[in-house]
Amino acid sequence: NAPSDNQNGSDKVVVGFSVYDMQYEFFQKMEKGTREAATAKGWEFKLHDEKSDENEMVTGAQALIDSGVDVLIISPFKPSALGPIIAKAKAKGVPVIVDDIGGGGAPYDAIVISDNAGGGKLAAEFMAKQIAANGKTGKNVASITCEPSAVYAARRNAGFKAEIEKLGFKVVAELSGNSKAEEGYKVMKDILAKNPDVTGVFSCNDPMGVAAANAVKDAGKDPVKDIVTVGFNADPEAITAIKANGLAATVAQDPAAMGALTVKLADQALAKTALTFDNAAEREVYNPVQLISKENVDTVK
Amino acid sequence: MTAVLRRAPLLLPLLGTVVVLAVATDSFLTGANIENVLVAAAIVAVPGLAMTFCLAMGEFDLSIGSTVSLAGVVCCSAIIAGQPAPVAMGIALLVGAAIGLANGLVITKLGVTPFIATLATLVIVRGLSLAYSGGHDQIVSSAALKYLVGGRPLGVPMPIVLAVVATAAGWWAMNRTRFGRWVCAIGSNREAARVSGLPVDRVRIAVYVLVGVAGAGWGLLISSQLQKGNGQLGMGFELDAITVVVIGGTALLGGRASIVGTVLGAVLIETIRNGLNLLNTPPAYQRISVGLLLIAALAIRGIRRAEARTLPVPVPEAAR
Amino acid sequence: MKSSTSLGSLWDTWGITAILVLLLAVAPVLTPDFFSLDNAQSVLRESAYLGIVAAGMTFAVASGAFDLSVGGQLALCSVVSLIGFAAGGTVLAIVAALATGLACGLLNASLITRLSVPPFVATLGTLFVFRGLSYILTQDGPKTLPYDQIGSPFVKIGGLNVAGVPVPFVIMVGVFAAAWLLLRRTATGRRVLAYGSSPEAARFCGISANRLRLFVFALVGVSVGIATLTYITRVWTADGSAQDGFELKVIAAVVLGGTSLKGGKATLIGTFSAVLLISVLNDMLVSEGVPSAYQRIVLGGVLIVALTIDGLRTRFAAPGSLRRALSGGRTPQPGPAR
Amino acid sequence: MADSSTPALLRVDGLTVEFPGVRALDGVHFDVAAGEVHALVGENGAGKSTLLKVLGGLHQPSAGTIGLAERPYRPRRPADATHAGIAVIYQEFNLYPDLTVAENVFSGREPFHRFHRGIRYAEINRRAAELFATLGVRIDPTAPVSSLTVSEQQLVEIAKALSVGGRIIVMDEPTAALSADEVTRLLDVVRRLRAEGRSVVYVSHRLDEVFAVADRVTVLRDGRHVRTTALADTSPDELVRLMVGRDVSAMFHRDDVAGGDVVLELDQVSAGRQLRDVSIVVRAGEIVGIGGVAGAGQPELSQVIFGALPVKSGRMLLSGADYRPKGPDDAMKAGIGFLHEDRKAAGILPDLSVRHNLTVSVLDKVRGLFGRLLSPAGELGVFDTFRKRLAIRTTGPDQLIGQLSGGNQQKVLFGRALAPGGRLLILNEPTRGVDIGAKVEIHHLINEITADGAGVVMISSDLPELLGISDRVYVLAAGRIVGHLTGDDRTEENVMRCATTGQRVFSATVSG
Ligand SMILES: Nc1ncnc2c1ncn2[C@@H]1O[C@H](COP(=O)(O)OP(=O)(O)OP(=O)(O)O)[C@@H](O)[C@H]1O
Ligand SMILES: Nc1ncnc2c1ncn2[C@@H]1O[C@H](COP(=O)(O)OP(=O)(O)OP(=O)(O)O)[C@@H](O)[C@H]1O
Ligand SMILES: [Mg+2]
Ligand SMILES: [Mg+2]
Repeated sequence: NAPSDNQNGSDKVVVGFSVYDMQYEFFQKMEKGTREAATAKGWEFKLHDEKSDENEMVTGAQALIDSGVDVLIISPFKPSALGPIIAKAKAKGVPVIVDDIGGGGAPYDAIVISDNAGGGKLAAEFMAKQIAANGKTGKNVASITCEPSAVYAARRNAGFKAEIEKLGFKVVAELSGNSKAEEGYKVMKDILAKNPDVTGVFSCNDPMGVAAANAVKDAGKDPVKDIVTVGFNADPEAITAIKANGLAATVAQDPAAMGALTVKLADQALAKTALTFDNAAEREVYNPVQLISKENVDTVK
Repeated sequence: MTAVLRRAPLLLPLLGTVVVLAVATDSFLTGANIENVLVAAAIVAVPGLAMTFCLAMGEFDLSIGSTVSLAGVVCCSAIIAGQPAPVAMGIALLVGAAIGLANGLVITKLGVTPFIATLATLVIVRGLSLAYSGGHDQIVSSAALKYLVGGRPLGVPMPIVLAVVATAAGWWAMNRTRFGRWVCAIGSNREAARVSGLPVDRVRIAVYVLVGVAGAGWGLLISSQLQKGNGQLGMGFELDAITVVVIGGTALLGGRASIVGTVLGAVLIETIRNGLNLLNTPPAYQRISVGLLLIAALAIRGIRRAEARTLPVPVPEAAR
Repeated sequence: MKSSTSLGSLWDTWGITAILVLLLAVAPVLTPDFFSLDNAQSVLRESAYLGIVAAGMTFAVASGAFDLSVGGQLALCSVVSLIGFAAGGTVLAIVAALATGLACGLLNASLITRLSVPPFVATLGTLFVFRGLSYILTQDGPKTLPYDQIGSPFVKIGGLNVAGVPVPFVIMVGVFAAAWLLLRRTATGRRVLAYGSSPEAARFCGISANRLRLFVFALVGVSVGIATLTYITRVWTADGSAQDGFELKVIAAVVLGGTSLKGGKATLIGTFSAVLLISVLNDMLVSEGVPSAYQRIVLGGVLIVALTIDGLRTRFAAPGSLRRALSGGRTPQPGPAR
Repeated sequence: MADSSTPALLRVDGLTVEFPGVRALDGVHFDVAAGEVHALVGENGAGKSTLLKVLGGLHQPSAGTIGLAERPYRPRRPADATHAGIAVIYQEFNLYPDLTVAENVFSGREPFHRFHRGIRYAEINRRAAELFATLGVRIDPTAPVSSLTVSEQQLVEIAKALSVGGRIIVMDEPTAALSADEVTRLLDVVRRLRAEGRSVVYVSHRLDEVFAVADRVTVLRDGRHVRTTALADTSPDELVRLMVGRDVSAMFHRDDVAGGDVVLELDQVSAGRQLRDVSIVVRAGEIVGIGGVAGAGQPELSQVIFGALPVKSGRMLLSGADYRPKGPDDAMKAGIGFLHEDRKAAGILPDLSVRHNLTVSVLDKVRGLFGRLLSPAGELGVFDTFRKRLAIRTTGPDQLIGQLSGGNQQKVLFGRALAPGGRLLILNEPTRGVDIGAKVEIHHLINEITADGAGVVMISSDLPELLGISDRVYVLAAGRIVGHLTGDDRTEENVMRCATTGQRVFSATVSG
């Protein structure tokens, strides 16, 4: 159902994908899922790496549009910088599908988003259960945030906090590890120095989560049995750690599936069929999140 | 006391910070926390000491953060490939030395400004690290590697042992050996060093190798903590290393160096960082506080120095 | 010019430009659509903010210092400018950006002159402070140019072309022209070079270090203010993390252009070409689809090659030095010891 | 003593050195016998320093040969010269300001402990102290070089060369920054070196020194060899003629001027480390000399007037009005010109051209377009004036100042101080390192500006010069004015008496 009057004049549909940063495994998987779905449709696939830079994001995405793509999929480093990209796309009649991170309030056609706050909530529920199972009665927990500019990732910590407090716990420390493993480790050490009695810690991403679990281990405690440590993303290192009892749990998004989903939406947008949204006001399509712990870790590939 | 303060002007801001934190928090002065601060300080002090030589020479090495990453990746992937951990660590240190050697050769033999040469190496080595690891974490579980940060010979945490040894060696090398004097001589007046027949190029290369090895050592310490290596580790570390040196009082344009200052600079920075965390400071305010404290620490020194200014001020070679 | 305008000093000013021209000559071969209108415009547009700040930074480096806080300044100027836009439209946005830049520069200058904090530490400190302030101002999320304002003149600054030339690039060219006049044809510019060459000697020439540094750091601040206008109207958004690592990029462009980090020698033509060189190279790598890990390796390698040519030139400038260089010895630079 | 039958220890033949735009040496020949002191003289820019730099391995000649003890000698780097037993004291200092005196003296040759590799500090400090003792000066071997005066720095350079203990010691204007006493002792050292059988190559613009110590002299002009002769066979006048190519007379000529209104008055001024309660007066049209042994506070005095050193107590008046400069910029605005005694560290702007070095003091006088922009033509005008007047030897206005010979750099700096043409000129060592012809021209210029009504404060370690052109002389000792000499009281004896004994001598004719 590819339209024949596409931008570059040839018959083949060209899809441009602007990715957040190929340094990260999460986005490598997302890219793979997107590319495979696109090639399966017989489309031509063009990639741009934003390299965690808003200038690079705007320039590169606009260049993709200039080069004549028929549809743009973008996983934006700075969602709030989507404006100029979408303005250009609109001028050229190119639909834009946003993949994850956020939409920044711009008039994109659709956004596939994993439920960050919902993931935080899952983490809180798991943590409370596990703390009880550990036989601990302490009600103090900690939360490690990403860098302050990652506003969408911050929803994970917010969702976690809301739920865990509902369950009767207190977040005694909420500190930023700037999304970096090294800093996550240090921050966890500081948390342990101040609040040796915490019974759980939630981290906004897995590099910091696994690092925090290492800090817990280095303090002579167990990141599953003593201080329930939960990450986010289901990065391979988190899966490995969970298998080895080095991390209690993580929250999985499925970046490859999200990529495939964006291609499906792109196809529909090109065909001008109406899209179905989970949240029509924000044109959001949810991709479910899933909690991964020792119990179900073997089901993860 | 005043003599001590003159020689180590950072003691005053450091003591001030400690007193404030001791009053403002109830956990700062606990044994666990002090150890925590000192271990963190020890870990930046080690590369800071090497960087002190580089700055004393009037040059920078910006590539150290990428070396941290590549050393970790190399060490961990060697362990994964079945090498014994000590061998893997040795390989990583060699890689660090090779990066330093490359920097030194490009700078001395090709005449590229150190700033650009090491900036280029920063970019290249980061690229190598990402390419070599394929963007994946190199996860290990190695007791021998863990010993680097977790070991406690005589009950003292290993990083502190390493830092103490490095400080003593660094102090001796800087202040008592020909090498250290030549480094300062080059930083003080490069042209004079050449005219006096000092082996300027060899000394410069040696310093870059030293920084490369120290950067790799830093990478091993980080990988020891995290039990992994990957292409993202160590980003921005170059500024951390240079900052502790500059705060410690080593002149940015070379000639003078303070080994003890570097160590105190590391302790001050880590104390501030730890204190802000203990006070649960939100990240935005953390940044502002770190910035202001940096300025304050140096402002106290700067004003003192301006007061001390008397003739004869003009020194040969516009030593700045 | 006179006989003393040797090949060497020509290279000092034009060397990096020559490399740029060379790169432009091979660009269409490697990247067929390089000179397409869209692509050329995009290259010129995206480099403007870097170039404008680099023009200001050239003065700082020429005076023997540098300003590490420009990234923080850019973030803060952008955030304040967007707040200004929300409150009062285009005019207020422009005024806010320029005023914030000036204020940042003056703050740096007074830390350096009044508190005698070395520029490196002062501007490293304010880098944290400016970013921190930007974060505080954006605690509810990044500031954004609202999509429905797409027709506003402010938003147009970043997107518009005059006669096919993007407005940001026009501004950049204007800034460089003004900067060149300032550096080469005014007393103030001469003082900057004199001070960078030897602060002690400059003092005895009646150059006041305090006034000079005030001027230089204020100038950097203003250049960031101007750059903000071209930056923010292109990316439409800002918070405390905007342009992380910007300071190194700017300083790299200045040094690559041929301005000496030790001060005293500066070339704005070099800075200008270096900025374009970096963005052309970047564009070529990106459009060739080189994976980013390898992009880094290539970019770093080119930096070294560009500077190697320069390094070798100075090595071989002195009489008899070619022989010596080949035999591994060091070459005296003509002129006095520095 | 060398005689023609002893084979030359060092023999230079057909030596040519080229720089872009200049041939600094053109087929020069030159030889030195063992145990000979061989002087090398010539105008500024004649090529003396270039020759010595070739010997030291700093410059490579484009043609010519050098033989050392009958074997070819081709130094490619400084270490080659040291190994060959040639120690060079260069005209421009090569010191590390941040290192100690002893570390500087033994740099690169530090004795160190075999086992722990530590430098033997006790030994180098002791040996440095011994070297200074033979030079008859007291310099703390553990002091940082940045704390030394220019003359002390020169002595460190000399000690450095002596510590090498080579068979040939090459000295490029070693006395330019020394006081009369220090010169005398250095000449003794040179004689002792000769007595030990070592050779000395001695460059100086002071012919009295040359006649005092040298056995033979070689004259260079425009990079060419003019004559080599035993000093016994020549006279100062002949040497000058050979160097300059014409007769130079009327040295230290001073027109009689009657002092006008008071331009500058210092009233009980204290400043810096040692300047205490200094009161002096300078009138329009007058040259006021400041004498004293090195380190008596002359730089402090000149700098406090120029606003480079804050006044601690007392006050200054300029043309009768209160004068409180916050810095040299205020002083310059008030019409004061200044020449620093340290050419290299506080004089030249090394990255700037000759033209820009000259005009930096008159930037607001070389305006063209709109009265804001600098006028290149105006700058060239200033350059041309001074190049002609002072015979500055340069390839052009755009040559970097560092590429000029030492004496020519000094001329540029003198021009810079003179150019603004204000009411007061402070000159520290104005003729340091300049040749005889230029020295006379500089004296003429000083005469002229006083004739135009400006006052001049002149500091010179060259006592005959100081007395020869000053109308009045104040003598400083340990930061205090201990003498004021006018008229016939201006004698070397009087100056030395109050400078060294602190005995106060004030000429009767003085008032104010
Ligand atoms: N003596 C000086 N030393 C250092 N900087 C100066 C000096 N005079 C002026 N400047 C710098 O030049 C800038 C321009 O100032 P202004 O035009 O008011 O001074 P000016 O003396 O008239 O300068 P110009 O000589 O360029 O006309 C000032 O902001 C100041 O930083
Ligand atoms: N590095 C250089 N580059 C260009 N020209 C140079 C350089 N060094 C010296 N010259 C030129 O070579 C000539 C000889 O200079 P040299 O320093 O040997 O003179 P000199 O006899 O020592 O004079 P002075 O008595 O002033 O010290 C001068 O014209 C000078 O300008
Ligand atoms: Mg392109
Ligand atoms: Mg000379």
